[in-house]
Amino acid sequence: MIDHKPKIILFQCQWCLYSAEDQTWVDTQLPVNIHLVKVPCTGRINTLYVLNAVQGGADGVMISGCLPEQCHFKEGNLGARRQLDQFADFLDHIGYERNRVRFTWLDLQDRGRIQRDLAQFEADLTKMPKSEALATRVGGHHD
Amino acid sequence: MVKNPYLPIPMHILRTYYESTDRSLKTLELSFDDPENARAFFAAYNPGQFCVLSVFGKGECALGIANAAWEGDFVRFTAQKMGSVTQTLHEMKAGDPIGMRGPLGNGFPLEDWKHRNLVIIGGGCAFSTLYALTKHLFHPAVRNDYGELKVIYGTRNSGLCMYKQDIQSWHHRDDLEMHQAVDVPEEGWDHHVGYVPNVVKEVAPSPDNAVAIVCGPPIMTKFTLSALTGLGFAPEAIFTSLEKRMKCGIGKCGRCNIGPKYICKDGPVFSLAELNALPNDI
Amino acid sequence: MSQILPKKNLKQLLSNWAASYEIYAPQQLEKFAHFMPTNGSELLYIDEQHNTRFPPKALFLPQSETLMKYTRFGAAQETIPESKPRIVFGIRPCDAKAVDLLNLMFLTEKDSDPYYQARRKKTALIGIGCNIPCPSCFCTTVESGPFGRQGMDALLTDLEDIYLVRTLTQTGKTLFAEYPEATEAQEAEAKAVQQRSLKLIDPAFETKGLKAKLDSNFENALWQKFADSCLGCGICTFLCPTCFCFDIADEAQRKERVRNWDTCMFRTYSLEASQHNPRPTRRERTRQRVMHKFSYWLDHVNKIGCTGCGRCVRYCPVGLDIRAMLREFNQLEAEVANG
Amino acid sequence: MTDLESKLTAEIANLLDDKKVDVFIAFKKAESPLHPQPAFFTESNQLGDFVYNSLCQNNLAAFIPRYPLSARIGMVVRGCENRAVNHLVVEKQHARENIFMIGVPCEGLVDWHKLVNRFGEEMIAVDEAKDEIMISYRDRQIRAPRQELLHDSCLRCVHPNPLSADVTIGELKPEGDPTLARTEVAAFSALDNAARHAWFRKEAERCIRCYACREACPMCYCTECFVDHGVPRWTESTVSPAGMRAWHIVRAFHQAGRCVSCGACERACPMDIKMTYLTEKLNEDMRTKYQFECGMDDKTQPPFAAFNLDDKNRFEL
Repeated sequence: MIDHKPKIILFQCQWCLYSAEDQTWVDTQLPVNIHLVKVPCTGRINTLYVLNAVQGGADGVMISGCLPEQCHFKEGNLGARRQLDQFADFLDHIGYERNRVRFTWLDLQDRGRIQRDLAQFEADLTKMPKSEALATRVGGHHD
Repeated sequence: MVKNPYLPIPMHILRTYYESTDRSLKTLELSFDDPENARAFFAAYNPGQFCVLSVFGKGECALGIANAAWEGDFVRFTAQKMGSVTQTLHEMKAGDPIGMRGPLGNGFPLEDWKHRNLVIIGGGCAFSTLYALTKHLFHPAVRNDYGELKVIYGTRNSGLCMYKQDIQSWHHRDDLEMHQAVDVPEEGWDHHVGYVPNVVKEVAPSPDNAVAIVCGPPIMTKFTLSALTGLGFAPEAIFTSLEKRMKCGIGKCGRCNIGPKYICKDGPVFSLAELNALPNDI
Repeated sequence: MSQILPKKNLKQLLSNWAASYEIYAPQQLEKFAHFMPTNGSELLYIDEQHNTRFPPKALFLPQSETLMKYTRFGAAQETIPESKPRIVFGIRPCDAKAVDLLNLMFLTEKDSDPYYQARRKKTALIGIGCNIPCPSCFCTTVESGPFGRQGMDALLTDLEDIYLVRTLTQTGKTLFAEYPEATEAQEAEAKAVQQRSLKLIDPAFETKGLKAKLDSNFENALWQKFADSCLGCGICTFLCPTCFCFDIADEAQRKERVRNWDTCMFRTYSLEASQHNPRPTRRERTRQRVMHKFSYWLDHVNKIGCTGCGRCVRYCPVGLDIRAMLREFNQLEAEVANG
Repeated sequence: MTDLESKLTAEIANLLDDKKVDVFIAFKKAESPLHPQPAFFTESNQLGDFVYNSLCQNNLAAFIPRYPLSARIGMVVRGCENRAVNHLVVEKQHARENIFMIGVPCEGLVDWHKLVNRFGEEMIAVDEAKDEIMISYRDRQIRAPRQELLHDSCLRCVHPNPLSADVTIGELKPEGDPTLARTEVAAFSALDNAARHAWFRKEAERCIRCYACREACPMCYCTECFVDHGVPRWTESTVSPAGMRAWHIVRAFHQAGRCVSCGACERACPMDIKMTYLTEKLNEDMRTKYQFECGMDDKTQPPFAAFNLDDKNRFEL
């Protein structure tokens, strides 16, 4: 159990939130323990970004993107899905638990889902111990 | 307790300004936080030397010193936007803290050049240490020790010319002969047109009792050296300043060598005779 | 002259020292020997007749070390290492000589390196000779030997149950003050061991005139031939006990300026910000490594920058052998300079 | 010279004499008995030094990206090297028609780490018989069963035979058992997270960042590696845990779907760091998730390059 709120890095595809309210919420009202990294497409998320988050002490990484056939760039999400999913499995292989990386693929009618998913993710992470595997830069300076 | 050669001298930026119209060259003038450091610096400084500027969080980069000691208690550098450090240097403003290590290297052998005529040949942004040299020679206490002074300075276009005001005024001085050149013809340009080696051939400075100092991009240096040799300059009378990737600046980190010579410690100023004795490793 | 240290007393000796010294000695890491801290209770790994895989230069010039910590406001705080006096126990003659060579590079009159100095000044080297040298060793070729004493405070000779200790400095004498003198028979036995070992090492190449051969063959096609097989990894230089090149970098996340070992075998070593690289291919890089050791070192300090430890020979993944390379240069005719 | 070596020499000499290849990449004798040296033969009269045995540790395909596409290259290939060549062709690092492969069914490579760790550094010669390795010292000789000295990757090798060599010399070996090959990675995966992490840390901590694993790998041909990248810098430059772990994680992950399990990375490592437990996991996932095995032909794109809408059902809805 962690005694403070888990640190979550949210990689968000800038096209995946269809409702302006959701996007505004993400842009302005995210809780302080959730760090937003906005990307032009999930396909832009290099595995090094995820690793950087994990090494920086993220308790969880959430990736939100578009569903198949809805990608702004046609197939960015397909590539991302294969790579990032495999990367999460790979991190699990060396000790960073698989359920610390979560995907939400959002649909047109998924209004408000990002908030619910983040809340659920946070609740799940709170039940887990603090992420120490791979968190090599914890205690270092973070802005 | 030994002095730590890796520890930068604390400095502040006095002022900055762009040198070129395309904003690729920026000059920074730095002042010393501690006057004691300034005294030590200028006691050791000789034109032609360089410093390692240190931007914490980005790293270090070596730059030639572009001012003469008599100009005041500041140090001037001109940086071309190239890597991450110089990029940051371009973003810095007056009042920003910065670190500096130096002066490093040998500088120009001014003692050996006494009572000789000097031909100073520069190209592009490598003119900075030559600017320092020329300024140094202007000092009344120094000028009479040397003979005639010719300066040849070429840039790709007039916008890339550095220290414009000063150089403009040099055309009107009677104690030096100023030749300026651009690579391609320009409207309103009333000086030389052409590449520096060709301008050197055109000006044809006399090799009698003369020393030529060449600083510029490698390709310009290469052809200018052969042009000077063609004019009858002996290899011992031609000097050039080299640069390579450097880290420590004190001959320890090992990367800036040409054969057995470290550019940072044994250079950056070499005579053509010295260079000819070194392997081709540039 | 010499003293006797019974092997069974070694643990006790080390733990006595441990009260006032930090001790480093070869211990088993995975399946090879590695210098690690000890207080006498750990099992040492010095009886096997070869060297640690990772060179002990790292105890003086760590692979990564913090030079200074800085703040946002441009102030820097130097981080000169502070430690108890140290003993490096069980260093082999080639490595001890290498430390002595590094002194020439770092403890210079002008711009002496304070980090290296802080470590070196506080460290005593207790060496152990090699009774059975490896076939890849060539210390005798480069002015060292299996029982070379350069750089050490004391040299041990392994004689079955005892070590014969030859103290070489005042520090060495103090450290072994309480041990009895060796008998003449023991001295003779040690001498025999040393001479037997010496005979096992054949000269690997001729060093006389080698520098001139290398200098005059800077553009020789042989360099390309060697570079063809070279992978361009850093094994030969990182495991070399005398290679000292480093890189200075800022670790912005920790707000520290650090230095890391660097190697002339990497492309980035001499790559300039303008993307110009004076040593663009493996040919120039291989040449730089060999020339530095066997020519430039001589120019700088009149010493060969190699102690014949053989690590670059043993661990090169493509079997590039510096001895063979140098022999090929030696065989070149003097007059085909710059061919 | 063994029987195989003389057959190979004759074959290579023919290729070079007939000018069918510009360069033939193989091994030659080096002074150290443990490391025959990659050699680049251009004339048949250079073949006197030619050697081919179980100590030829390198994956010669690593040298292919150094040549321009038009260079006609000849190579002696084992199963893994053949697959590496195939995959390099898929990644357009060379043209298949410009590579001439002489295939040799592989008996498995003798791991120099195992030899040195067990028999010390004083060996002056290492010879091999069918099932035995003979280690000679200055004063004596020792024999050891070959099986005990084979490299781990070779012990679990599934495809020892060259798949698409232009000529094959020697008798084909039986294919390896895929289930047996997977037991190791399965056993590792069965450990709990903490144990897996502890192992990973222990291995990565020894790293000296010499990048021999990268340089030895046929698939690591990038001009600029992510660790050398200056702006932005992706990893710490130091040998701190952050830097070393990032290197091992990302190096391995960049091999996802591209690794031919040759084990050249592990054999090149001077610090005995195990690395194949990382790449084997990825290979295993590629097999189970995408039915992909790297290098089985020179056409099929690896899974990360071959995504399509068929993946639809893989998205958690």
